[in-house]
Amino acid sequence: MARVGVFVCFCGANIAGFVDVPAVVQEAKKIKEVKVAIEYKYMCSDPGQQMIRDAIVQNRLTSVVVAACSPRMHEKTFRKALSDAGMNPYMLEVANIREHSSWVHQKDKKAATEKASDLIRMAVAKSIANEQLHEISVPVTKRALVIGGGIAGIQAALDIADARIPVTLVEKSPSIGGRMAQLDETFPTLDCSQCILTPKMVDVASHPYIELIPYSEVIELDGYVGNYKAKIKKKASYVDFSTCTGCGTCTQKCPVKVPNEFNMNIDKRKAIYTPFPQAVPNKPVIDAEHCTMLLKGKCGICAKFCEKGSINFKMVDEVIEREIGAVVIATGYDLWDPKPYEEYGVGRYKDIITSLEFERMVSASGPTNGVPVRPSDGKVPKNVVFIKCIGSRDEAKGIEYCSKICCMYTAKHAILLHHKVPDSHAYIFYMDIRAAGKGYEEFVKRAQVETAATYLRGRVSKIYKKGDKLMVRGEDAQIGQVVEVEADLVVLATAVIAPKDNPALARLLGVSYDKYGYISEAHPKLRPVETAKAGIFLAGCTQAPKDIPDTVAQASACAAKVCGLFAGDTMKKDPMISTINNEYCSGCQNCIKVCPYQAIVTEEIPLGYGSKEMRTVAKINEGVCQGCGSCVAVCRSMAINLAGFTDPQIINEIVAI
Amino acid sequence: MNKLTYFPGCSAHGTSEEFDHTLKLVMKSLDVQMEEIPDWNCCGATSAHVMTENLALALPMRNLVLAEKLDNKTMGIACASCYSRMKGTKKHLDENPELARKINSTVIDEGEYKGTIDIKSMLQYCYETIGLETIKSKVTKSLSGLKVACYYGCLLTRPKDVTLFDSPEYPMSMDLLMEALGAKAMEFDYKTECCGASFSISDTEIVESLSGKILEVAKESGAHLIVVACPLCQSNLDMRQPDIEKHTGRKFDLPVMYFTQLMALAFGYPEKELRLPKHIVPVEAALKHIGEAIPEPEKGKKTKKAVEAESEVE
Amino acid sequence: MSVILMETDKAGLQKFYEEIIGKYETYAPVEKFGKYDYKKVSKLGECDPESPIEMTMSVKPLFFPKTAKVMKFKEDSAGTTVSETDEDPLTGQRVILGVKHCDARGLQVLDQVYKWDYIDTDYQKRRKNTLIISTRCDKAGTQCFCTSLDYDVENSDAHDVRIVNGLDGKIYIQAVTEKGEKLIQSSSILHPASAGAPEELAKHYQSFKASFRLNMNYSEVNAKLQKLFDSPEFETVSSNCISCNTCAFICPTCHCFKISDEKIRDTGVRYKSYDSCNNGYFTLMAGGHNPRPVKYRRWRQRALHKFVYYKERFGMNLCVGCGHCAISCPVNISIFDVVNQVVKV
Amino acid sequence: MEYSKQIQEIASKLFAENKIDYFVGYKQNSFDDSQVPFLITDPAEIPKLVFTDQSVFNLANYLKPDHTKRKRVGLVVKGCDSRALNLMLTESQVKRENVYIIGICCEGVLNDKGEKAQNCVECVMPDPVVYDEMIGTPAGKREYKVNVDIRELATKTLEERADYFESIFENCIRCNACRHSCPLCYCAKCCIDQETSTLYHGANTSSGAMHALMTWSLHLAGRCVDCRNCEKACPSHLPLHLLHKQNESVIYENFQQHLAGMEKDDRGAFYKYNLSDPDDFIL
Amino acid sequence: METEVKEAQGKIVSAENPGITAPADWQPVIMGILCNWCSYAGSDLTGTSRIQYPPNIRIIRVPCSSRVDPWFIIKSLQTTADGVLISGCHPGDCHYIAGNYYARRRFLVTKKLLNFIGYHENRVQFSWVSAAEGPKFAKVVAKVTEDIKKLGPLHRYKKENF
Repeated sequence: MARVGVFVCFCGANIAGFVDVPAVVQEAKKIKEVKVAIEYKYMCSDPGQQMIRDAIVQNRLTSVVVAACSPRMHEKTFRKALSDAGMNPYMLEVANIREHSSWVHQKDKKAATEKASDLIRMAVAKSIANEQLHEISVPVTKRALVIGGGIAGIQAALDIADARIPVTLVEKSPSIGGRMAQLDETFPTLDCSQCILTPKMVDVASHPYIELIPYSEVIELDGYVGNYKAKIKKKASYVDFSTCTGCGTCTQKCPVKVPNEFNMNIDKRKAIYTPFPQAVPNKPVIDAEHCTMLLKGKCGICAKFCEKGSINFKMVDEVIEREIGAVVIATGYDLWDPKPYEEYGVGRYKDIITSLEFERMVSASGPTNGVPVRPSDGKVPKNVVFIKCIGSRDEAKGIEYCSKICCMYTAKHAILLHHKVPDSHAYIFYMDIRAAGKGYEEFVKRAQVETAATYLRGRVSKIYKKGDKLMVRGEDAQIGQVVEVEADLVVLATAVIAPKDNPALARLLGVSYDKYGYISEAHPKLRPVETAKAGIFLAGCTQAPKDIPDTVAQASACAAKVCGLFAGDTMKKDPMISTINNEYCSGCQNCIKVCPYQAIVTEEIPLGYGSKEMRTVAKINEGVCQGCGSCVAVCRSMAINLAGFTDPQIINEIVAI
Repeated sequence: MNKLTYFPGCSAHGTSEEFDHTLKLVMKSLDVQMEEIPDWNCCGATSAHVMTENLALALPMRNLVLAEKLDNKTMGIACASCYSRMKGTKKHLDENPELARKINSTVIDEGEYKGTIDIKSMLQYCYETIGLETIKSKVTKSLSGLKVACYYGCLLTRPKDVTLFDSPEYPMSMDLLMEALGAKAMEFDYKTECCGASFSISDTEIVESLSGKILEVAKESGAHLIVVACPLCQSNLDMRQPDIEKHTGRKFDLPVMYFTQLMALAFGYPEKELRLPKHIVPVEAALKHIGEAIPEPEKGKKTKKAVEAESEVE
Repeated sequence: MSVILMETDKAGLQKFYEEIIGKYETYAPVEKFGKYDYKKVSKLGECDPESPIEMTMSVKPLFFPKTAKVMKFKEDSAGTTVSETDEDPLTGQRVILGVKHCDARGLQVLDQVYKWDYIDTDYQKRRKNTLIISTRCDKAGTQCFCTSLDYDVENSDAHDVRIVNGLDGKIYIQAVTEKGEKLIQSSSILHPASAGAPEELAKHYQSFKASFRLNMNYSEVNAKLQKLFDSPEFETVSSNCISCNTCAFICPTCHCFKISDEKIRDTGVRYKSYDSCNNGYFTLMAGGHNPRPVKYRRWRQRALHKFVYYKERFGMNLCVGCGHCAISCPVNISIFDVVNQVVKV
Repeated sequence: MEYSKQIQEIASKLFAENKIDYFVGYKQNSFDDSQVPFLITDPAEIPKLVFTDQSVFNLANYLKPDHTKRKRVGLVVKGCDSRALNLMLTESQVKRENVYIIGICCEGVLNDKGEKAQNCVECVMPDPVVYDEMIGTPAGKREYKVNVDIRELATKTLEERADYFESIFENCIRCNACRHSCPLCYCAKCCIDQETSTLYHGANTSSGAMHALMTWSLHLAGRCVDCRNCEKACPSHLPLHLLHKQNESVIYENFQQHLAGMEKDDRGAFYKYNLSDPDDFIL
Repeated sequence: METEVKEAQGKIVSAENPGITAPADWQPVIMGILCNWCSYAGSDLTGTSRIQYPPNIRIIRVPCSSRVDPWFIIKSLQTTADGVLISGCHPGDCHYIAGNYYARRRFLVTKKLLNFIGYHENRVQFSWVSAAEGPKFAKVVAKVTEDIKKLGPLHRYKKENF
């Protein structure tokens, strides 16, 4: 037999001013289940809460209705009060008579009062159907999986590991380092990328809490926050890392030459190779697509010269499993292919290159030992034209968004060009200069003043060949005229785009991604490092174009999130989630189809009491369910109910008015 | 025997008569029967659509309605400008059936617009429908030795989603067509730049600067002559060439020919059929190059194959 | 039992009906959605007392409605207070026309259970204040087998008055009870039957009896069934039953019901509505145990209840052979076939 | 349409190869030319199997566990029946390997007046959409037309419609035959009979019937295949198809012309969505 | 189909069914079912910004519009309510990713079906109200209340007033 207590709040004059509270209390007293109805000036105040606690004890209440402000305001406060009085906090119902009555019907006290007591009657009726709920605690596996070994992944892994939480770092290429390893110097400080990155790479390799799995990919992830199970495919490297010393003999001896993707195919690498000298781990792998031994079964020179005999052509891909609690996605970015810019003769003229190619050229460790040259004839260029927004901010040919970093690195390139080729001159065609950031604007100024780069505001309409020069024809919007620059080399600042396999990854992780293929954050402002799927976070350019400082910051933020998640041995979770009565479940599995969180799975139960025959029914995964109730409404057999919003509760409300 | 509904456009009966004529010859030997639309009217050209939109739609629409009456699948259009107007209009009407019905009912008495006919420029028709193989097979007099710069103009391939033909910025169809005739198509960056179009009359200076540029780059490419597929381009590049030379002080003497003229030539029609006298810049000199041997490109740039070879064992 | 025999002709019968409809609150078969149901009528045109057997639902709802209020209740600080419903089971006297003999017999059978341990006053009131005029069918329907059961159709006293269309074109009206007697004597249209009437009736009954497709030896079936509780045959006969409950709901003698409350705000009503033993969870208990989880057990219950148990307890067969169930059954299962097949094996 | 022979052959083959435990077909009624569903476990019964334009009932109903206890079943289906079966497969009520489907290319069945049934006249898919063996020659998908009764009712005034439907709900005796005869009403315990709703809708009042039938039709919205088992089962002869056809037409014109059970693994219209679904009715 | 409301001797005449009348001062009851994250928050905002609206609506909180089972609507119309307003997040804003898209489908079919069996289309209305749209919520409630006043009290299938 339900025993309900009703506590009506004046909220100063906020409620009492427009609702006849005593009358409301009298009305409440008329309800059968109501054993006590009290009014007070401020229910949320300590004495107010004390009244509630006392009333609960004295009247042996089974549920409590507080008529006051919106539940979104003080529900938690009053739940606390209930549990302090030894009552299940979820036996509370709040009648919102302030936002929904006194404040919105200030001209009609009678109506406001009636409505208030109706709202209370509804709340009472609902509370009668309330069930005792208990916070769900989900155990967590304290290991994080970081996908991608670029600066974002490295930073996240290090920060998490420093908190003594084991990390598995998965990198698909043979070495970590990512795009940043390809860079020469970094804006706005012009400190050498390698110098600041490689120490971190070494830390990763040597960190006791980090398990580095290079040359591998995540192929499967099931489970839910705190309890994921990941399958990781280690691609066959044909080199036994445990014995290999990384002496490099094999690489020297290997006769097969392949375009070197690390150097943007400007020069060649071998078929057995380490991507770059400072690679971590510094062990070679065999590129199966080009190794003649693997292709034609001839050669095998590397194996002959390897003293350790670490080379094993029989090696195959292996799949390893890891149990993890959280995932950080840090897959970085790709560059847009400028082919559609046919009017520039992209693809026809060798001396039109992309920024990253230029970056490699000016890199001290690069293919041209730090000197930019013309691919066509190897001459050092004097006049270099940089064109920004190639693909960025271009609905017609590329994508709508701004790639964020091009303004800065182009300025950097102008400066670097000046350093490497003092008598050169840089022309920069731009739409806008977007240099928001610490020291950025100054940096651009530096490019304009110190290196006297010519900034031309306007688009380039045409590039055509004149002798061995490239004629760059564009508009200088500031003087409103067509200008032509005779260039030795043209550098295109191509757009930053999401890695092409992001969508596939997103699907297998069960997170959402936007139309460009970037992984979507849970909330653009308030939850920028989380995905909609609990326990999966994102760092760096996998979310959107970012520069290094932002990327590192976000990576550390991820680490903080992960540590927070792992703070206790179990995670606490709101119990207002779906529950299944499998006696009624007919196993049509439509709930599974509509669940946005894949929170519903199937299980086999006996057909009848003690029967050997089994039947399939749905089963809620408490860890994942967020309590939206979609499944409840589509469950025709009413086998599913949403704790806190069950059918009886809502129907009671409906008929109580 | 292919059948083709033919829309010549006003210039074909005037300034570009040689285009029209050679086109007919070529089509005959390619075994295509051209049916000219009876009682066709002006496409509206550049003037209509700066006046009122509906008029700019109504004029081509009437032609389309007439064209649909001669039941051929395709309509071929000689003039690039007419082509652009017609195809643009068709797209617009197909996207706005309501508007189509309105215009149709109010101003067009020739019948109902169905939107069934497929519109192609003559270049497109030769390249896509007839095909280079067929054309090669008809060549009796190869144009080898002749270096040409193929100039498409701004309308044949643009806007991309209207024309749906070739690349909007660096098309190759005409180049390939010329190669098929034996001529050598030079690398020519200005093949789709604007020639100044109808400023030809109103503001010749613009034409001179724009067309001048085109001629300059064409000369740069080493071509003997420029090949075009648009009457207006032809007249701008050809007719204005003397003035341009006067102002820039550079000598180009680059004849400007229609691709159909060269096709006719290659198909073995006598030169007099080409109506050469209509050209301002004399053509004969250029045509003399036919038969010359072309020296191989000096330092032979590596072909794709060579690059692959490198990645193999040395 | 008094027997007064009157006669008239077609036109006379119509007049007789009109007279009754004019005098009393009258119910008669009325067509709706192509199917007959006993409804209140104000003139003869609305109804068809001669309605064909195949289409009729039984007369049961007029005495045991498909749903009825049992009580009202109010809940407030004083607790729960229960009160009588305001609806009157029946206003004054009423007459029902065109009842079939089997339906009338059905009521007789129902009476037993309603005056057994608990007396259902509403039902009794409805019975007492109703006068039943039944029409003897001229020929049997495809599913009828009333003549082969434990009651004498010809001399049944389940109705007050019965009407027989004599083969000689005359229409005989026979009062079976005092109520009936009063009614037909008060009528001006009818005149006493001629001497030959009884023979006419007998003849008519003979032709009627001869028209039956289904006949069985009741006493034998009843005797055998008593020992056949465990017969596997029940499984086969019920194999294509879809447990749809139709048979029970339209049966003139099925009388199972369920109780349900409907409450708004603080007041509510308790209802009593039809239920059926074919229903899968009819016997589902609170603990989750269900003695009749599969349909053959439910069918066994139905068959034995109709043909054995009720007879044992009340001396009347619960099935009156009207065949409604077989007609309405979506898969045409006839209880006649069921019992006969079971006893055959 | 007379396929009795073929069906008998297939049935005996299946029993011979021990592919099935049950065979579900039709048998002739003893007293008239109508037919009834016929469940066989014993091959000796096979000669009784028939199939003509009198084979009306949707046999997919017998795949509910209560009838065939999840055993291996051989089943005869017409176009509409196969769509229902398709949905049962999608909603994993039947294991595909447990049912051997004999699909009939249906030429339409007769109603009790002996003319072609309305749903057959309007049928969109007379051929089986899922089958192991097909009998007859496929006629192909037909154009969807809004049901005549719906079109007619739409012309009535709101009040006329209201009165009409009230009379329907009044004449409902809530025997639930509609539900039990529907192959897609396979729930372990129907929501209508659960406490949550009986507490308010147990009685056989017109409002109770309205609640029951409305809920029922909404649960079948985007799933009903218009086999009209419910209508045939209804002892009050209520035009139950109206509710379903109404939903069907709304769903068809608003949700990418969705028709229930047409494709394999095609879920009911309420279990998927499209970003471009109509929004105009929302304030 | 819809006849305008007549003010016959101080009585409201139902536009839905002229047979039904009510006293001029009759006030409808409107059942409002709001999703917690957008519309309920929006209605709170209406309160905090003191925007006034008619007092006829009684609000029920559910986590998401996809939680709303059509038979809540039928139930309300059969028992206490003269009209129903259901409100959720704008398409794309659903706190639970896609709940409101499923809800939208159910709502359309339910609305049409109710109208088909004789309920006026204004009896049941839906709206998207975001947490920021306090003023919109007030407008919506005012509109719905106005519509339902026109229709007069709901009589069909009502559980009798005991």
